[in-house]
Amino acid sequence: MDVLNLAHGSFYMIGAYTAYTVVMATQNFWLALLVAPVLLAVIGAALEMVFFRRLYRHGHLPQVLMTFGFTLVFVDLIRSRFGPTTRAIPPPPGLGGAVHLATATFSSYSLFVLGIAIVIGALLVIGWRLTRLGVVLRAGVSDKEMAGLLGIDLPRTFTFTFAFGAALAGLAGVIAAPEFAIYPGMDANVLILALVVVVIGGLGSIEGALLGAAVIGLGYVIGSTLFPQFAIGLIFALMAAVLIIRPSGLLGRRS
Amino acid sequence: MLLALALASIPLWAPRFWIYIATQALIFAIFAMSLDLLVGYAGLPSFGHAAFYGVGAYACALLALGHVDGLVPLLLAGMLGAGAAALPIGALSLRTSGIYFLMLTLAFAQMLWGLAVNWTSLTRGTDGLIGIPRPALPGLDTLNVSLYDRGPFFFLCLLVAIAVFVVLESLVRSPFGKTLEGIRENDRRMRALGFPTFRYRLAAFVLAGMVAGIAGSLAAMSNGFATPDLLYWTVSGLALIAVVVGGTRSFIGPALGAFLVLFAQLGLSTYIDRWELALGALFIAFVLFLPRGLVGLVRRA
Amino acid sequence: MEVTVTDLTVRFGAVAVLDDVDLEIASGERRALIGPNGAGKTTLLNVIAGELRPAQGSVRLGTRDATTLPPWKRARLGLGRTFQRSTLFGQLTVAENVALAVRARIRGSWRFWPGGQHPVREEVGKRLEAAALAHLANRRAANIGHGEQRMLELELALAASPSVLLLDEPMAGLSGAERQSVLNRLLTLPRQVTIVIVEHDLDAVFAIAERVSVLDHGVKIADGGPAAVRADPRVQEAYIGAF
Amino acid sequence: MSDEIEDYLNWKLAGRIDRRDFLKLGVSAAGIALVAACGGSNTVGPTGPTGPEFKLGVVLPYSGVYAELGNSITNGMRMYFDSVGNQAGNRKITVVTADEQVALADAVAATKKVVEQDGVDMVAGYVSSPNAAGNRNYLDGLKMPTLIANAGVNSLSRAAKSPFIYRTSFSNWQPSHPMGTYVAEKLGKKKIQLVYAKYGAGLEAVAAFKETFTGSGGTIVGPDVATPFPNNGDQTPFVQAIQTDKIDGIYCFMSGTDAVTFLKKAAELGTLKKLGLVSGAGFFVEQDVLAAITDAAPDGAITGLHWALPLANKENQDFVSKYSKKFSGRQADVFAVQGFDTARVIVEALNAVKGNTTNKDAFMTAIAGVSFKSPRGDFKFDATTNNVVQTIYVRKTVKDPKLGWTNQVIDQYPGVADPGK
Repeated sequence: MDVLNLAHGSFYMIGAYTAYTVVMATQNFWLALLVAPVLLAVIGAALEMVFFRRLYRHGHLPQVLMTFGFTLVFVDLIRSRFGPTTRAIPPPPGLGGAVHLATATFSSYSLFVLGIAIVIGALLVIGWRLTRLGVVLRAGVSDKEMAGLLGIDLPRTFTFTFAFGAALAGLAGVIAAPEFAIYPGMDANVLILALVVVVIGGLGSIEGALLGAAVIGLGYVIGSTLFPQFAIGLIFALMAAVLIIRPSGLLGRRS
Repeated sequence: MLLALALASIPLWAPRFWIYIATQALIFAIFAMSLDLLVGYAGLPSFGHAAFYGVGAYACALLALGHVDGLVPLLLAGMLGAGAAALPIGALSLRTSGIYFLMLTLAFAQMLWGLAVNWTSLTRGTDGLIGIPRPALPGLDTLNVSLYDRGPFFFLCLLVAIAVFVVLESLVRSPFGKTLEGIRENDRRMRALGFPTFRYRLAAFVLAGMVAGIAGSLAAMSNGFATPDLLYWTVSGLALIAVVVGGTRSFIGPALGAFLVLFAQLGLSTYIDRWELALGALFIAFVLFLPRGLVGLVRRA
Repeated sequence: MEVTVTDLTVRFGAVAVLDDVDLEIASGERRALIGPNGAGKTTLLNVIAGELRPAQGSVRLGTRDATTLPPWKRARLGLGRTFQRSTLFGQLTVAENVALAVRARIRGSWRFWPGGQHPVREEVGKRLEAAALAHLANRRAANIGHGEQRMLELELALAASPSVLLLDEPMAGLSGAERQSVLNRLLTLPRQVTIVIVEHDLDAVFAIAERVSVLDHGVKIADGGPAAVRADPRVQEAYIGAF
Repeated sequence: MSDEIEDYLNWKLAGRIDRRDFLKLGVSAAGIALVAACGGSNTVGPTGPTGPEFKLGVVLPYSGVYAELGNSITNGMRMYFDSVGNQAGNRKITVVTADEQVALADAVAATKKVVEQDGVDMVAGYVSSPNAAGNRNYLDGLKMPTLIANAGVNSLSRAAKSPFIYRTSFSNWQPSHPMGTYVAEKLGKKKIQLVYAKYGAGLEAVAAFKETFTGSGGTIVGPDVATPFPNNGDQTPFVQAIQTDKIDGIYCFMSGTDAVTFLKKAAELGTLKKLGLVSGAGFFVEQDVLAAITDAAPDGAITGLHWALPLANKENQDFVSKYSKKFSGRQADVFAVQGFDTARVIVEALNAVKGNTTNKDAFMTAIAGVSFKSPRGDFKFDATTNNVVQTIYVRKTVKDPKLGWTNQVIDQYPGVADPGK
């Protein structure tokens, strides 16, 4: 929806910490999988209505300033509430070990993550393309004025879209919690990767984001085995290459 | 002019620590002004401008550690080094526009940051290059004025800042500047009128990079080190914020924005415990109440 | 400067927007391009101006084969154009808009320090007088009336004193008086300026054009003097079909 | 300290970890308590310190990825200062803190703030090596007595040594150097692959290990697994780069979040279980990491460090129990010990010069002369390197029924001093 949100990483972090709290309290990972997205949707909706709504007509730069502010606020709130210690939660029961397929061994939790990613990806693509809601959202994103003329309640659509995005980020946080460490600064590194993925895929296209994620994921893994030092640099080189060949991303519409 | 006089008086009354902060703010102001040449005048929102700030710092650091002692050669090294980096990056990035350009410049800056961290033989990785001597001032040695004292170094930064301000102000009033604004307003029309818009934008990108390189070399001299942190995306972010807070399409705006952002960041973080909360809230408040920045305030009044 | 277009084909996806079009416009000739909406008129202009690469065919400007030249190089060869939808420098004043076009011609734009703008200001003053826009000199282009914007649009193309002028519906949305002043402006142009005008207002077309080409669904269906074309049954049928 | 203030302090800490106000409050509370003791309850309490106030500038990270270490060190210092009533050499000790953060530019600003704005008499601090090395010239130039409480960069005890900068924590060389001989000779493991985070501390640690390991007949096998620093991606490719079939074991250097993600992924893939030996510098199984990964900890890992939670000596048992009582159940770690010792060095030196710090050289000699029984064992400085001389313990990671996952001491190398060159 053409909003440059640097605080999206914070939603991911809040999702991870929600997972930590829920798992510590109830030992039930699946419950966290539900609680986090709902919590993030509420936070997302509130932020959109109170803060972001005024910014749509000012272009990207004020959005950078505001969302940068939010990242600072969120990281401080998390650190003062949970303390700076690095925390971790074990993968849900049954997914802790490793699976041996032929010669390669895969950690079963990684396979689980792969599975969930595919399922959610598919749901999103279907939802985005086929359902009425998806069409409405796409209209709202592609041409605000036209959508307004067609009687789409724009403010509500944007609030929903933003909240939905925040919920997804929260979900990603929960899924990532057992895989990575949970600590107050964890939002920074995922944010850059997420922005890279979205841009490589092409803005405004869900399939693009999925494709971008696959390209970056493979690029990172291959990169770190070939020359581990420069893996991070490799991802950006990949992004640069894609943007030079197709200036609006792999599946992006010509802006 | 009033502002310049006020700034010039700082070393006389301000306590040592705040002269240091003011010097850092001046260097950051030069960096922010160069960014607004891109963002405000050429309509190119770059999120990777810190790359040239960092390259300038490293170029100056490498030269200084290689026993080059002159002030001018060191500044030139920073400027030309950054310019040399800006040319290829600009040539590639300018093939895109809008948010893609923003992301592409971010990508190149992070690549250079990765290089600075990993090319240990040249940059000594995360430890960075430390112990960089400040150059001797030609001719002034007899008056035992050395750049090692805080006052003279502050004046050097002030002079460079004023020089950059004057050059940039005249640049945007020159035919080149007007053409740049035309390209920002309507690139298609300018091409139809016969302007090779890509070359103008690239020239603007390289010029802004060179000025950022000057700021970088001053930073290397001031702190005596060049570390990969200078190239990290948060530095580009802060510079962009200084421009937005100050107000685009002016140079006094970003300079004020730079002072505000730096005083807030350095001041808050050393004084209050939960400085990130305060800084974040300040930024949010700024966007809500001053969407067009400080200068916007003046213009509207 | 002559403009020759030979077996030009442009496709958007599978649709052939222009199909094997040939056009010879002599130097200094005043050619009109008419046809129903969607006939490909603006597309043809964009190809000549270099904003669109044809699938096949070539464009010659004077003696140069300009098929692959970018728009700004063609402009440098003396090609000026206006756009169907006014593309002006919204935030800049009317005077600044014209100054940019003038400076495009006298090529002082790589000068990095201010000053030396006196000749430009002088010419801008004269041009604004000629276009009856002098009273709006310091108003932002975005804040002037539609008719005035169309006039400014024309003036920007003229300010580069082109030898070939492509006009994309200059009369669209103008009042009677405004149409007349545009017409006067065009008629006072020096003889050697070749004009290619795309316009629906047939009175204006027949007032300016010495020859008329008619496009329908990407195909050139007629070519000739205004009277001959007016009488051509296929033209009427194409137009009637369109209404 | 009177009870209600003690409870109030604990309540405040438990409720909100608010280091700086707490620190100031803690010290001033002590002051008030003393005054109250004298005035209020008319018993003749000890008269307060009469000498001028001794200001200590503490530059540690309270935000960013090292905030955890900054906290532990601060707590350790605070605990020792409180135990002596926040005074020494007849001078009241006031602590002023500044946030070192992560980037060197911020560490320099924080240092300048405490030195110039607060006019401190002494500086203690620096978790990350670049920040310590980056401020070295500035502090040395001002002849400012400084204690490094963590940053292990070797140069500060060697080429970049300064007569005014002493180190109470460790040099990166110390914990790893004895491990080379131990692994090659005592454990007889001859083929080791190096696994480390590629930044200053990592490179120096594995270099020290390699020196003694190859010296005792061991061979380093295969390409090193060097993870990029700061590492924010998935660790799988690095875990899988460990050639479990061609080696006897690995020697690892990592700390904090890197160690947590690496060990969790290794546990999932079961890589470490296939290895004959998992060894390394103690940081990658230190209490902060073990607390996060719990059962994913590499059982039986052999590591070298200058401290271990279950160390039997009285000072350590006393320190560990008091620490968790004072900081609401928080488990002590090596960084808290380093803070504790730093504070003690300051107090002992101040007492030695009876609070007279105007003569810098005399004060520095007093610091150099400090030696005492620390929770980590004998503590003294090596005058040639200004670095601490301490015992390096060889420890085995076990799941202790009472303490949970920790490192049992199985051997030790007393009196390990940095070579200085």
